[in-house]
Amino acid sequence: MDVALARSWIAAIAAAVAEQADYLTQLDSAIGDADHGVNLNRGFTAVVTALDTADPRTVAEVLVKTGTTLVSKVGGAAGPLYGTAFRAIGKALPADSSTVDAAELGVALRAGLAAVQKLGAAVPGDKTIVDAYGPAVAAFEEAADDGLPAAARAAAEAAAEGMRATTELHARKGRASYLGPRSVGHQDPGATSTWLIFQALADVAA
Amino acid sequence: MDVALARSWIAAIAAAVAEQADYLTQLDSAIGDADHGVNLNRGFTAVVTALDTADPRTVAEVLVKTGTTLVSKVGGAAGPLYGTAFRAIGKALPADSSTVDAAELGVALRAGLAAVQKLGAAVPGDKTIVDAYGPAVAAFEEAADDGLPAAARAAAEAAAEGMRATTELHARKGRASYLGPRSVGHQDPGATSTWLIFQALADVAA
Amino acid sequence: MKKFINDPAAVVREALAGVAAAHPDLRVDIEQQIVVRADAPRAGKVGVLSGGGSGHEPLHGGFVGLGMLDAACPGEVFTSPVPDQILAATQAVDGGAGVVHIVKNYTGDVMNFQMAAELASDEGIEVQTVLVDDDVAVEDSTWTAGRRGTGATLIVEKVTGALAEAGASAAAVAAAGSRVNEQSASFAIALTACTTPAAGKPGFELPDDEMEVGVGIHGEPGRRREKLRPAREIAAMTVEAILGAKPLAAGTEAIVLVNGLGGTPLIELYLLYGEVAALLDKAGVQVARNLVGNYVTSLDMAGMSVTVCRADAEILRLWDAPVRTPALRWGV
Amino acid sequence: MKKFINDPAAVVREALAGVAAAHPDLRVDIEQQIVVRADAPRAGKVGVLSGGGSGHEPLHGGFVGLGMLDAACPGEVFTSPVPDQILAATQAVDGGAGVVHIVKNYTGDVMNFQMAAELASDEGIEVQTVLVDDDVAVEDSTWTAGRRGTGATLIVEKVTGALAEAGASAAAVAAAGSRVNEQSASFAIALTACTTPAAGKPGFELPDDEMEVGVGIHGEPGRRREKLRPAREIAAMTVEAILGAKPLAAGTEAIVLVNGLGGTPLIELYLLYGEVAALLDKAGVQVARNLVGNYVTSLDMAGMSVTVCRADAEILRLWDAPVRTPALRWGV
Ligand SMILES: Nc1ncnc2c1ncn2[C@@H]1O[C@H](COP(=O)(O)OP(=O)(O)O)[C@@H](O)[C@H]1O
Ligand SMILES: Nc1ncnc2c1ncn2[C@@H]1O[C@H](COP(=O)(O)OP(=O)(O)O)[C@@H](O)[C@H]1O
Ligand SMILES: [Mg+2]
Ligand SMILES: [Mg+2]
Ligand SMILES: [Mg+2]
Ligand SMILES: [Mg+2]
Repeated sequence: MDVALARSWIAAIAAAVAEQADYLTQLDSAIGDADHGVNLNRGFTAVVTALDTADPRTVAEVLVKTGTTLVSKVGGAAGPLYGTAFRAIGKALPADSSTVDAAELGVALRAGLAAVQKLGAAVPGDKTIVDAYGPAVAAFEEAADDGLPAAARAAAEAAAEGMRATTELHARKGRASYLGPRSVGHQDPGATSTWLIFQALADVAA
Repeated sequence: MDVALARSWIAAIAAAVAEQADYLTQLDSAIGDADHGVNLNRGFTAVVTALDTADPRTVAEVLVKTGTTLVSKVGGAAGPLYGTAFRAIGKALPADSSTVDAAELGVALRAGLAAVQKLGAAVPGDKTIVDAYGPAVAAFEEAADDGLPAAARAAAEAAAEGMRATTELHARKGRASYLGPRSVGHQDPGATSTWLIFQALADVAA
Repeated sequence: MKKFINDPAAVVREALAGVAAAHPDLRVDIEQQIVVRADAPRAGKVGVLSGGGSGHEPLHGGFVGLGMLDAACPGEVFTSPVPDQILAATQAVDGGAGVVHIVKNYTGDVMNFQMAAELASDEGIEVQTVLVDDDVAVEDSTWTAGRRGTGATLIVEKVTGALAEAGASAAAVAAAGSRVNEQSASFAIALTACTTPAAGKPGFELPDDEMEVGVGIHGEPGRRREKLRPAREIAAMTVEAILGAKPLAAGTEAIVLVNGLGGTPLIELYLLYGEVAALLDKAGVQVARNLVGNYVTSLDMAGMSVTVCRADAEILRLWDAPVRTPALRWGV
Repeated sequence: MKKFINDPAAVVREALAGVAAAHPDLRVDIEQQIVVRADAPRAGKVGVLSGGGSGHEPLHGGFVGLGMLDAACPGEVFTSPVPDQILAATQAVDGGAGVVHIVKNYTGDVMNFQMAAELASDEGIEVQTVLVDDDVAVEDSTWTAGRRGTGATLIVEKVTGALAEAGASAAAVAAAGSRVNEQSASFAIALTACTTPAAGKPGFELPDDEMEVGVGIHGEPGRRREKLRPAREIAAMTVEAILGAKPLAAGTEAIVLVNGLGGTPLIELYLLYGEVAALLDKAGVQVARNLVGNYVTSLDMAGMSVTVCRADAEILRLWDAPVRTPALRWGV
């Protein structure tokens, strides 16, 4: 992955989030407060502008800038979580090389997951971002030797599966947890946006 | 009409108003504030109790008591208007005779109408109580020579016709007037309750 | 019907029981349905009272207290109080200097208050009446019962209450109230109908993309129905109607009320206030004081009204005077 | 969606413009989305600020002023503010004596405020955080994100604001806030869902004869759905839940808030207050102070919450201290 591909990834996320904003918001309406799509859309729109202005020189810079912008534009739970994730991913990458390979990205994605879990204290099965992100990173790592396109495809598929599996889960973190057992039967909005992020990576890496 | 018949009349009004309270309120909902049936029902319920307590000795007393009670229990436009009407009817009757004939009642009903118009300043065609009351009194007077049952029946029929004719009128008095031309097409609640009053008279006099 | 009530017929009395429990500094007579200041009557002080149907809370009971009303007599929902009730309130606040009745211009209110004034006069109490008819949606013509009394009632009550507190005569208090009324204009727009407890369903059905323009505060439909428009255009319609009916010379000071009809949240009222203030500014009107909130309501109706009152130094001074009531309080 | 708005994405900023126009005595930075007291920062005075998603008005912006908050930072509708915004507000109220953040316990709020506190600390500002989690509908277990912060926030803001005004240290102010929170319990019931401008339709559909029990203030469904019941039984459910979670010994004094969620008219809230007061009285609780109205809302949701705060002499003294804000004012 070079800077151009990293920026394509972010642009693809922004496009997917814009397109799916209503869908994400409706998912959040069922078990949350109906703002997830709007929030991410506001955030990634700002990220695209910020990247245009900053014109980062390394993949690491692209991702740190993405994270920083998300933190300062999104708010809610998703802002700090995704913002911290992208910052951690960027910071885990080689600071000065203009390209990174699949293995390096795998390590960085794992660091992003760790940051999300450190901040939000969610474990697998809590019906959160982690339920899509966790399987996605594992699949990415496993397929890293086959190169970025294959690893990204595997990660997107695993994220999708994790996302779908959240439907049957009883939420223990985030707003959905307030619903108790009534959270069961609804797909988690955060897990859904996580899938969009990995699907965007698969699309641009293909 | 003797005291017993006068009290039957009031009891019949109370029964009719109770039965039609929802209907009157729905009519008032369309062009007013949805309280006409509730108001009159509260009022006539109180009148029945008040008459039981007061045990009036003359027809005049029955009707004055009815009016006084309506004034102090109904509120809104209908309370003062019907209250004043019944008081004026009672006061126009011979004060000491225990029965009144149709001609005397006709004169008294006319006095009631005058009191309503004096207080409310409505003229025929304004889409109010007057549009049922006016024709009813005229018909009553015309048939008074045929005795109370016939006069009351004629009055009830005329009231019904006047009531129905209010549908096409553009209100100029009361809350319905605020709607302007939109008041057209709805039957006036007050004219409707006036019809109930004359119909009750026809029923008990028959 | 979805309401926090027990029995539709008992709503007013049970709400009054809540007022009594919440405000031990008011005297609430639940039987008579009157709310009275604890220190009333005060010898030599003009009593100021108002009343009308319930369903407009905090109007009027929420404005009873120091510097505003001495008493309120709430009728049943949307039903003006009865003469006995008004008389009882009048007697309760008569300190020998006369009593001012603030009456919103509705047929029922006018007749019941008039009867009560006659009864009071029979008992030797001098009653002065201030008729409030600020709603410019209703053209004052032979085709209507006259303009309705709406948002300006609050300003009339504040100003007359302050003047009475300061020891003015009944005639002076009433004159100030009438002046506020003459200098005020209001206009309202609703997005939904309200539901009275007695009727149990909304007074009218309004499609999702329509609004009622020129509504009153009794749940009746407005003067006309229009397509729903952005807040900016709604504010413009409202301000135009108001300034059209009662033009204000550039530089004039005003008290402005952006009022919710009961079901409209504050965030929307503030957004509207921003639009209204910008429009008035453009028209050269100086907003000297403002109030944003649900003050003169129509049960759960989603809607808003704007009231603009031309204010001179005396009105502003009386507006600023201390007031201590459940719904309006400052300076004390 | 029927709202007085222009553009769903601009609601918060446009409402802030209205706040700025209505309250010239507050400093409103529309770009940064912060509302600050005109006299902030005051050297040596602890700054008290709060924030959270918008849609709960008058919370928090309506509580900025003398004796209460020094600043509020409203996020987008139901979205906690971002760290930069919170930092800007923190800097704006830092008079060198530290700043207290009042944070309602939601994942997003907690994380964003924590990040802001770290940024502030990097700049040498001491931040103390009071976490409000009074909603006893959510059992505090491993199955939830913890209890939500709801109605008690108002009481925490009032008490901490008064203490800071009196010159207390940041630690003392925060401790008092935490004590109020620990001594408070709230429970809410909704009759309708609210509609966020962004979603454009109600969060859930509730049949005409059902209510959501144990709702929060973000439009989410409650803990369970039940058949609609009379106000008396609803009040009883609420009071039982509150006293069940935080029992009060007979004779205990309390501050009680009967709060509307935005779409419930005052007449219903007073009726409910009457029921709640009677139940508390029966339970031996002495209601020392009360507040009835729409204070901590959820846009246009028809619903209500009850908050009971065990109050000692210090809390009552701070509650009674002068306050001058758009939505709460007394003693000044
Ligand atoms: N502690 C947590 N750890 C990981 N993800 C979380 C956590 N809490 C919430 N989330 C995710 O955040 C999503 C909601 O994000 P969003 O709607 O933007 O924020 P908010 O809940 O503040 O409105 C949830 O669907 C869930 O996936
Ligand atoms: N000035 C008037 N003269 C005669 N009847 C009137 C007048 N104003 C109103 N009414 C009658 O009163 C009826 C409404 O009564 P009601 O609903 O009880 O009072 P309110 O209008 O105060 O709610 C109207 O339908 C009309 O017939
Ligand atoms: Mg959300
Ligand atoms: Mg009516
Ligand atoms: Mg009425
Ligand atoms: Mg949110």
